[in-house]
Amino acid sequence: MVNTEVVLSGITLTNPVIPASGTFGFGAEFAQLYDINILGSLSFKGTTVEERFGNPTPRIAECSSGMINSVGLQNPGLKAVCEHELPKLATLYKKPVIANISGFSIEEYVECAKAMERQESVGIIEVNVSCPNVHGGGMSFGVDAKAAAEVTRAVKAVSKKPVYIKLSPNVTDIVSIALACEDAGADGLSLINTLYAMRIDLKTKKPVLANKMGGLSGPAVFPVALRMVYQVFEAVKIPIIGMGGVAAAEDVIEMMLAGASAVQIGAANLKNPVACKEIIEDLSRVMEKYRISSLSEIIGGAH
Amino acid sequence: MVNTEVVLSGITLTNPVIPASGTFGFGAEFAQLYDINILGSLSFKGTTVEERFGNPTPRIAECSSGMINSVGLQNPGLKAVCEHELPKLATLYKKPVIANISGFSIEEYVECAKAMERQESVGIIEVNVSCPNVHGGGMSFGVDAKAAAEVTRAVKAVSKKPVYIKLSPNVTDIVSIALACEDAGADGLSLINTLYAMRIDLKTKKPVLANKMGGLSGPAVFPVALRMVYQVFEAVKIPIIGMGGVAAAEDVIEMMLAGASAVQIGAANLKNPVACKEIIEDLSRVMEKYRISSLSEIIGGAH
Amino acid sequence: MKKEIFTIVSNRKLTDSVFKMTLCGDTSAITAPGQFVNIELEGLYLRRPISVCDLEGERLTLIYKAVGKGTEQMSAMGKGEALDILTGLGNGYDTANSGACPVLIGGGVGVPPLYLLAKKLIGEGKNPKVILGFNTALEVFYEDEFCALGIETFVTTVDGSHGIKGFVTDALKSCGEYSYTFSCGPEPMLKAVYNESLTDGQFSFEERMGCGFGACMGCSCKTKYGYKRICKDGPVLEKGEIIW
Amino acid sequence: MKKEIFTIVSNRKLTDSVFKMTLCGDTSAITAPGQFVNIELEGLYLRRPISVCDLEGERLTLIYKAVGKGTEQMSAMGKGEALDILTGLGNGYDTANSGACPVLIGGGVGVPPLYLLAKKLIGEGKNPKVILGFNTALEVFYEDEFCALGIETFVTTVDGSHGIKGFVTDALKSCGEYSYTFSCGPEPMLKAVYNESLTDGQFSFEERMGCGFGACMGCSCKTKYGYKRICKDGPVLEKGEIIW
Ligand SMILES: Cc1cc2nc3c(=O)[nH]c(=O)nc-3n(C[C@H](O)[C@H](O)[C@H](O)COP(=O)(O)OP(=O)(O)OC[C@H]3O[C@@H](n4cnc5c(N)ncnc54)[C@H](O)[C@@H]3O)c2cc1C
Ligand SMILES: Cc1cc2nc3c(=O)[nH]c(=O)nc-3n(C[C@H](O)[C@H](O)[C@H](O)COP(=O)(O)OP(=O)(O)OC[C@H]3O[C@@H](n4cnc5c(N)ncnc54)[C@H](O)[C@@H]3O)c2cc1C
Ligand SMILES: Cc1cc2nc3c(=O)[nH]c(=O)nc-3n(C[C@H](O)[C@H](O)[C@H](O)COP(=O)(O)O)c2cc1C
Ligand SMILES: Cc1cc2nc3c(=O)[nH]c(=O)nc-3n(C[C@H](O)[C@H](O)[C@H](O)COP(=O)(O)O)c2cc1C
Ligand code: FES
Ligand code: FES
Repeated sequence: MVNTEVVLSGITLTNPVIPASGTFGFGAEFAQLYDINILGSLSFKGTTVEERFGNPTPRIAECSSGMINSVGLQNPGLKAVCEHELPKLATLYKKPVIANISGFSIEEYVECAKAMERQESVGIIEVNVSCPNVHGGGMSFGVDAKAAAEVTRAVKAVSKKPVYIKLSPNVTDIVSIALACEDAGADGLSLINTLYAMRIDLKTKKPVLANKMGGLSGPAVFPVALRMVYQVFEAVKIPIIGMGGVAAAEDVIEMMLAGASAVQIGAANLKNPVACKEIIEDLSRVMEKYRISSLSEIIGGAH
Repeated sequence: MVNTEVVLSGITLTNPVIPASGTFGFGAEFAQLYDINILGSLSFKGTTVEERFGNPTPRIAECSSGMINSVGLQNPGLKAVCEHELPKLATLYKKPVIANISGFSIEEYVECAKAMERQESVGIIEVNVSCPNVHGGGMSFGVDAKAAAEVTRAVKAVSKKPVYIKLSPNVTDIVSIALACEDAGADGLSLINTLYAMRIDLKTKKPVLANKMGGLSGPAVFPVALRMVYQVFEAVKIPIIGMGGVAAAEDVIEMMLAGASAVQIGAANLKNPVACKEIIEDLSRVMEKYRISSLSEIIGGAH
Repeated sequence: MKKEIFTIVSNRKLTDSVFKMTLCGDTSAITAPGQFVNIELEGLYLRRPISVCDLEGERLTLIYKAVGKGTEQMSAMGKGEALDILTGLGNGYDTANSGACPVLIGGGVGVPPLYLLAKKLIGEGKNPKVILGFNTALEVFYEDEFCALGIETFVTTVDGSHGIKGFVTDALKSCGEYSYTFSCGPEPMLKAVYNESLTDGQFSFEERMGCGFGACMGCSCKTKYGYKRICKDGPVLEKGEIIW
Repeated sequence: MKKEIFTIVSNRKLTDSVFKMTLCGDTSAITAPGQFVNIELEGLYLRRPISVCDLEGERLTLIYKAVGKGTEQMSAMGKGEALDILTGLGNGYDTANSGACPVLIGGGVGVPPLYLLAKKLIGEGKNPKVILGFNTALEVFYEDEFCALGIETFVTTVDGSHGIKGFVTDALKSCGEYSYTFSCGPEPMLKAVYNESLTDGQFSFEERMGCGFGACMGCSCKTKYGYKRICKDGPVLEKGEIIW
């Protein structure tokens, strides 16, 4: 018998497999196909203070081994999430969830964090710092160590729950940003968000996405994500949730060897709605194949 | 009849297809399979002042839709390239070639540029700024606008031939680096070099590459490369050679619509040694399909 | 929604670029005409959404136009090959308010879902008629199949090479009375039907999809009653909620 | 080098994880034993290098061990399927200086290229013998085939379950006189043969490859006479140039 348990900031997960924010909605669609209580945890759709439609459509483009999305954080807003979505989710999923929050100013992050702090079902607050900073010239919070640290400090000030900062990969030096977040009090880090990318439609000769550019995810980004997890693991002491292109149990193990304490699955859920289930079911076979008896023991094992 | 001609800094290419540096050696292996004179041009293996073995092996890792290399600029050194490789290449290929040069200090870049300046067969000098700057703390020249501009200025000072700076994609803001190079006198830009990435071997539980990390290329990086070409095209006035994951005639056209005046083909040559030939032969069919009569007219057409 | 493996029973050309594929598998999740399936194809990252054209027991019929990598790959497949398909996606058409003589309006590859819809309406004792719009005679398909259902079938071609010359809306004006419209086709056609039809109706939309089952918000659109996902809350929208 | 499409004639198990595939196609670029081919496989970015085991006209035989994605995919392929293959890669063994009675030493899936080499040496009127090393009896393959060539064949297993108990170097000590060694196998085996053999010889190496035909410098190694590419200047190196 292999042991798939891992611990994130004191919260024990039966396995490290967590659907990534924005690719699992609030779980309902997947609960139709399998009992989602098998999941280690679940990171729900990125929530902002106000309801958002997001970017104009088309907002999906296909790539080799991946896809680009420019959804732009469509969500029903903080109030509706807390009043409607989380109670519904609580009927489907009984374990602590990960609250993915976003904002365009420090105040918005703080407001979301405060509300999530009050939600019993929320185990971890995951702060997506990939949004443009409207008070800081439109550059994403996540590409600037100072801005990322500022968000971290502000959210930590209002949260007793563990706060994980979700980092953008579109940076020269991910380690410096990770360190800035750790110094500012982050309890953990999630990485990576999507890689900034685009496609052009040969028929129309214009960008496929109405928004022109969007975020690439899927197996294409896995080697970049793995590298960043590996680099950040060497620099920080706080736990890392690794993600980016994970699509099989083997990938989960590779991510953990690089330094991830748990792993999120994003685009794979869209391509195959039972991806997380299949990965979880396959984990013990793959662990045995590679003679791993306990997953938590391999974290960072490649260093 | 479609027109596939494009012009780079006054040099007319019969078509925009150019094998990328490091994936075509000095042409000999490919000349066994087809007449390489069909190529628009040819960027030869990155040359440094001293002979280099490069990094320890293994230095290749496979990924979904791509590969990582950590070759580390193996080359016979400037003298041998000029005395042996280029004369041999001149017997196989009659058009102007692109001299890809690298260095670990400004002086090394300058020495390479001076030597290439004297080579009759060299049409363009392509300056790879992805090497670590040994006098500047080991950070790559290419991730710092100031360092990239400094290299550009120094190389321009000794070159009458057009100088193209080859940019690294591992940066927060490719546009600022492109602009710094343009301001410093670059005649053109080549982008992208490889994305920093890694893989771990589940059997050994250690990095696949002896060097741990390396550069990802192949179709996986195409949407990132396309985005960068698109962004840089909006900012600069000098021509762009686009590359990163191009593997088919359709991709050449997509790159040109994004803003590339010509296109380099890298990893595709390794997977399929007749890739460039097939792409060139397919170009006119694809142009007709998408009603393009002249390639040079579509450059930046998606903007 | 179900995720099932289907086996190709047949796959043949209807026109130069339109193909009809019959598959065998578990169709139990398909509950309404106008729903669609989402097909996984070798080497392509995203699934391809195709409307259910017909359904009989385990037999599923799809009609698709080869327009790109995915549909071209489908067109090259043969009997016995297997496909991984998500079935029972989308809301489909609701026939409750159709009245006695609804008109079904399809343009190009918007025609297929109307076939199962017509069968359902006939089964409900209604008297539907159908307008099929194409560019030219060579592109026409499924005219005979609709006729064989015993319903009045109008075909329009833009160049007049077959049937009525003009657009589906030209036929709509001359097809006699109708109680309701059900339409599917390119957006300009839907908009024309929306503007020129005299009754209430339902319209089926297309959008680029990430998942096809409501998880990614890739396919959202704004309606008068809030944001809807084309893949889950659609693809069929009521006339009264559409914002163009 | 040539890039050719080959058709699988047969593909069958030799041991639990070792398979023998026979293909038909243009083999004209293959000029020496010890050369290899590089095989494109569906969905995998890099080709897979496999040594030429045997060659007769258009017939090419490969023996491979299923150790990962690519070789597992190969093991599931059947008669009639096509493969895109680069042939005639690498230098191969040079038999010019082998003397009258060379010994061929193979370990595991290092055994296959020795088969064509043995045939060539026999054809040259030489009297080769062969040592095949495996871990255990269940892993042994091609013993009969080498015997059928009429040459002295020693098999070693680490656990002694078949043939001589021990390593190939144990057999080398007891196999009688030899004029030269040709070896292929895992690096520790090559090193042991290098250290314990009494004659000159040639050694075939493996390395992770980008291209397999000399273009990328992915597979370089240092030798006493400069840098060499395993794929092009190798995979066979002379004893005198090897640096461990
Ligand atoms: C609900 C729904 C039902 C459909 N029913 C049918 C049908 O019954 N018959 C039929 O022929 N076609 C139908 N389509 C359109 C069909 O999905 C596209 O033609 C197909 O996805 C094109 O794929 P491709 O790989 O051939 O083209 P490519 O252009 O190579 O595809 C590239 C990407 O764009 C997407 N895409 C391209 N065109 C469309 C489109 N029109 N709608 C949505 N996504 C698109 C593809 O899915 C893919 O992700 C339907 C679309 C939707 C949304
Ligand atoms: C010149 C040469 C000749 C060979 N001849 C044979 C032979 O006759 N029979 C045989 O069974 N094997 C042979 N091999 C080894 C064979 O190439 C590998 O077992 C095979 O590439 C593994 O691929 P995979 O997808 O199954 O494994 P994976 O581990 O999934 O492969 C991942 C990547 O690593 C590479 N790789 C893995 N193992 C090796 C290896 N040992 N050498 C080089 N690259 C590797 C793969 O090519 C691929 O790029 C030879 C290798 C070389 C270099
Ligand atoms: C359609 C889509 C929507 C996403 N929405 C969010 C989001 O709301 N918040 C967030 O932090 N990340 C979001 N992401 C990023 C994913 O959570 C994940 O970081 C990324 O996709 C990389 O993982 P993958 O390659 O497994 O998809 C989204 C990704 C996709 C594909
Ligand atoms: C094996 C290998 C070696 C390379 N060597 C060089 C080099 O010497 N100089 C350089 O500027 N780029 C080098 N590159 C980068 C390519 O020229 C190209 O920028 C990159 O691979 C992206 O293109 P692709 O996706 O088509 O491969 C190398 C790439 C590969 C795969
Ligand atoms: S395509 Fe994912 S929600 Fe509609
Ligand atoms: S593998 Fe490319 S040079 Fe050897």
